[in-house]
Amino acid sequence: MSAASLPAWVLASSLLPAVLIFLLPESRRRTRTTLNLAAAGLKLVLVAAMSWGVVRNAPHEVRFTMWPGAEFILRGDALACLFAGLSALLWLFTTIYAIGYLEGAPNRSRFFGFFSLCVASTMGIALAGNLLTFLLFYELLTLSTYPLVVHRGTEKALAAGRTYLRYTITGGAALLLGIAVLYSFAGDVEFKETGSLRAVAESQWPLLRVAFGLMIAGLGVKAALVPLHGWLPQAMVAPAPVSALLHAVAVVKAGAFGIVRVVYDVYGIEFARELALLVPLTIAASVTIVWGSLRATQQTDLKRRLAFSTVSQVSYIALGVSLFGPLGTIGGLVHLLHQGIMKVTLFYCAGNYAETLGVHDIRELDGAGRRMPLTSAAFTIGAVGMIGVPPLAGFVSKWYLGLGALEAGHPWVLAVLIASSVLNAAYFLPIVHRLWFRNASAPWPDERSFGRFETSLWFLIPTLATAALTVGAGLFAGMPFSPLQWAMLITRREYLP
Amino acid sequence: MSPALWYALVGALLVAVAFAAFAAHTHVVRRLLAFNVMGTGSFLILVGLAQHERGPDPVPQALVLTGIVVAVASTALALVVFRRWFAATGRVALPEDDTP
Amino acid sequence: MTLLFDVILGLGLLLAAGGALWSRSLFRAVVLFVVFGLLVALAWVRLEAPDVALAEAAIGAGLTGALLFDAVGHLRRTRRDPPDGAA
Amino acid sequence: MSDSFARLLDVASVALLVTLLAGLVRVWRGPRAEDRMLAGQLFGTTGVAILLVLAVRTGNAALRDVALVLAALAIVTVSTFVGRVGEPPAAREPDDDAR
Amino acid sequence: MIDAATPLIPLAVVVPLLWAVLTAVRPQVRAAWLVVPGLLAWCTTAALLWSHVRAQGVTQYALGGWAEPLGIGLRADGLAATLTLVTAVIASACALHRLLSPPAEFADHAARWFWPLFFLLGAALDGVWLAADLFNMYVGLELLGLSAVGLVTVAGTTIALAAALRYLLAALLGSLAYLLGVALLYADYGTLALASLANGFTASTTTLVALALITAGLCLKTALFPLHGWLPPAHGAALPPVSALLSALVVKASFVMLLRIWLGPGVSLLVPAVAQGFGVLGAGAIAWGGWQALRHAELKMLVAHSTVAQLGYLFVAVPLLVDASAAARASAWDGVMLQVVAHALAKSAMFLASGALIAAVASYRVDDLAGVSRHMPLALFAFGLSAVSLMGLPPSGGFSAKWMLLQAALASGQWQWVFVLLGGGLLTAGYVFRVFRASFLQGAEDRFTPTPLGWDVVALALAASAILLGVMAVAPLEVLRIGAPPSVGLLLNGAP
Repeated sequence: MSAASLPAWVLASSLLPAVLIFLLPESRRRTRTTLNLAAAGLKLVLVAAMSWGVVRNAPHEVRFTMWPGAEFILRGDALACLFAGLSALLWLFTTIYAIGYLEGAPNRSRFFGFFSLCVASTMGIALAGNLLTFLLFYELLTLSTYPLVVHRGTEKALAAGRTYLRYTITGGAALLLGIAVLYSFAGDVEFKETGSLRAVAESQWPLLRVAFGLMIAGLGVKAALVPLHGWLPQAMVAPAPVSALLHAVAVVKAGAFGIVRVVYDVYGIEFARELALLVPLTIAASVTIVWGSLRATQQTDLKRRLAFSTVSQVSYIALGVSLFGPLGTIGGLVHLLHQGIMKVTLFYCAGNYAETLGVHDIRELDGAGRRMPLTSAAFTIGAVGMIGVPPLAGFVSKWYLGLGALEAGHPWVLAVLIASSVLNAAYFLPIVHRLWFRNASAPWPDERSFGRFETSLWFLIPTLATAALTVGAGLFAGMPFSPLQWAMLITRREYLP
Repeated sequence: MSPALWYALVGALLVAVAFAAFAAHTHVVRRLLAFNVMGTGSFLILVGLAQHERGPDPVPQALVLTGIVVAVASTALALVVFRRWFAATGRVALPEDDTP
Repeated sequence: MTLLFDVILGLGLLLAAGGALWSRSLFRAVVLFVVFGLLVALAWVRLEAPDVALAEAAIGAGLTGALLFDAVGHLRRTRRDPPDGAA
Repeated sequence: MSDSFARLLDVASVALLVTLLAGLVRVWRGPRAEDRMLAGQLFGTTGVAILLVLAVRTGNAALRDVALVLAALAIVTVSTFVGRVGEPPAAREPDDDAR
Repeated sequence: MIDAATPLIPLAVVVPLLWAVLTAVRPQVRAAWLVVPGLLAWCTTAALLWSHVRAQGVTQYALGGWAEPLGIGLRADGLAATLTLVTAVIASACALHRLLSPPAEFADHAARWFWPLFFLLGAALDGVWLAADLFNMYVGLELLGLSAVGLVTVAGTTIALAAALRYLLAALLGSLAYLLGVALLYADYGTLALASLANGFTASTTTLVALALITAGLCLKTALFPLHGWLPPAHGAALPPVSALLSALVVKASFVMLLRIWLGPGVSLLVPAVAQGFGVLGAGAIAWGGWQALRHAELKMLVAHSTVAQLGYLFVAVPLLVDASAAARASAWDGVMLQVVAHALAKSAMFLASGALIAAVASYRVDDLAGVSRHMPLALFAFGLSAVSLMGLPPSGGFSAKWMLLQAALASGQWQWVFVLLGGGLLTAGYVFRVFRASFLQGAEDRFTPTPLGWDVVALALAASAILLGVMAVAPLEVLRIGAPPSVGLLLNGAP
């Protein structure tokens, strides 16, 4: 394989397994497991190799013409590696988790097939080198997640699937229209650090604003910007690994990542500010952060509370991006990673409680810390990290976001951050309190025994690994290749042409 | 008025009458009759108008020959289908048209 | 004189066609249709198209007429006792 | 061909055509299927006559072939009639204008 | 550019015609032995013709060496060559589906006529694509209608018979209107060859009446809303491979004729009002077909109504083909061409997949598909892939086509069509996800009838090619531009 075609191989490393898994008979459990894990491992290696090329300033690129005037471009630039690395890492863990989770369940071929397809779409979104390629994978993600949302085949799951589709397909149409409008006068828009639309004549600026609004609206659906977030809490009926990877990471991050791409690599941050596009985005993100947190405090179902927390937390990324200034950018980008790692930990834990104890409601969690100390410890780390307690990952993000707000001259954003942190504490700490400081008042609803360990090893290993990463990302933020350093690298390139 | 034009005019009238019949009848055989008359009418127009403009002309005649063959093939097929339909249901009109 | 012939023939065509299309009796309609075909053959002769006249006589009037007779006959024989009165 | 002969042929053709159309009355009124059928046959015969007259009048030999076909056609229709339509209902034709 | 050494053009018609005769006279031979070589020969001819046109440009052929006007002129431009190839491929897929079907399904005596009619249909289609004059088009169209009606009756059910009769009456009326129009045109211009008419029509009364008749007739045959009433029952009641052929190709024949006439000699009369009128009808088709598909209880009727809606896209493109700048017109041409091909592939795949699903659950109802996703993942996957193209989601031929039409609409400032195109996609998503929703419901396990695996594979192959067309559209579009009407504003090999 030639080095330049690396992005294609990264994509293929989940696309081919997807096809193979679809073709595997349901009963070939071992083959499927091996294939899944091997592909996940291979992808991690490939993404690492790609990142090395970025550091050496030699990004990889694959392109061909789909039809006259429309190119298909995959490119491994710094931003792509950030998202691809996150997805590849969490895919590995979530695959392990899912193998344990679906032990003995029906339709595993279908599940893992679409699961791999989802990751392939996420990789495509990360690596897309122009808007059209981005759109292509963005829609593919919608299609491949639908079967996962409705996987259980219950009426409730199907209703959630319908809501999901209504939001995402309409959002996709808005995005398509936005991109089409942009293409109609700017031609094939490639992603380029510092943007590529500056040359557009001033007479077209109103159209540029329309296109921006449409694209952000389309991306905002997946990024769960209020009021476009309605699908996310409902989609929590999906199996735990799906909620974990897709609705904490892949889908919502695809939206957020798209916003990052549009602002930085299509419009260019400076140009976007000149067009006065950023302040509305800042406001929308701030509203979402507060609203999501408020709603989260009202939920008693654990996964729904986490879902609203996601609504709130993902908007930190949009917030960081829309604050004009390098510090805000660093905060937003690093949060893309940190939030993913922390939230996936929390979802794993929620899955562990549900699968081991049958607990779905927060009020049933009393005393779970004694029954499942490792899981509960991981949950505590994730929760505290989310609140933003130093030295965990969440603190790093919030620190830079706050600095960025001051630098950009939006001190009111600080108030949003503080309010959100207080609310974070208000909905996470009671859970932590219940876990450790209350005694179980009733027997667990549906307890299963997994032998020597508190729960299945398939569950425990990913949970602990991501919890460890949460700590590590904060503690070692100064080390080379840490998320923070990578975000700084990207920021340097976005601001210094 | 040349004979050719006269026959074209007759053809036009035939088409009009037949189209009215096609729309008015629901009986499949009657509609086929109407279709055939309509076809003949258009053939007359085709040849009549052309020869009115340019005198005897083999091209439209060749076209009409083809048209006659096509028309009889269509009629034959329609009758075959109709008879199977009639045998199966005892109806002579199509269900949607079969208003009481 | 030939003009007279053309006029009479044209009117005859319309008459026969009208009868074939609007006759209450289906059988009568088919007979009139055959007659119509025959008159059209004459019209083709007047239009200096003997080949078409030949085809019209053989196919338009002859074959189509026979097919229609066949179908109508079939209908009549079956109509003697219509299946569950659906006809 | 002399002028008077041509004129004679023209008159003959018109006369034949008129006879032919007069037969329409019988077809229309019936009352029995056979009456209609036979009137139709008369048409065939008259048609052949007209064609032959026209053949002479225009000197176009191809019209004789048409006449030949028309004569043959009569056989086809009669045999179909006899074979397929079968014996007619006793007195009058019913109106088969059922749906 | 007359290239007498190109017998490939007539062969594309003669080969299927030959097999129509062969299968008619030798019905006792086992179908596969006779049919498969025929399909191979047909596909080879079509592929050779396609590559010939790709290399040499527009190719003409005068049958029997007679020149116009008496001879039968055939002309292979990019559109004709591509559609000939697509016809051969889709027909082969449908034939394979049929060959793989269990024989007991076709006890009906009409089944004997399946293969002759099938090949006749193919010959008629190729005849229409390759016809160089209005009358050959008529003959092709008429044969097409007759063989299509015959094929519908092969299903043997009463519903199919009624649908076939209705289809036949509509087809006869349509082709008569067309013929009448052609007669009037001949009176005005003394020729029917499109090449000789290239100077364009004049706005005489006769011509206007003729164009109106031709358009009405062809719209009836293309089932353009509101003349679509005959289509859903016919396409819904026929056997799956027949429905696939009808929806994929047969309705396109009259559309291609419309395109050739209006964009060829008729383009000077295609004033904005007329073009916008076509667009409005197309929008009506999208809305009405989509709405009907949303509420129909039977799977095949759903798919058939989807055809009505998808045909609407072709007509929505008409205003963009004339009432716009040169670049927009070129984009619209690419879009409409790609939509024709992509819809053909996707819809045939969808009908074949639906056939497999229906056979598996032994019911026509969408609601009875519960649990089928576990039992028939491949068929459902094929259905899904074709649905992606129909919805116009990327990556697919349907998406690329929609994209190009969107670009044309935006470039010419015709925002109304932008919203029609997007709204149509949403409506399509609405009805195809009904099917997925039903199939993902948990259902009883043991009620499924096994179906041949080959059915799924054939459908999957067609659907996959509809998807691939979206990302590999360069070569097909290049060929489809060869010999495009000059009014569209394309240079022979130029970029837009």
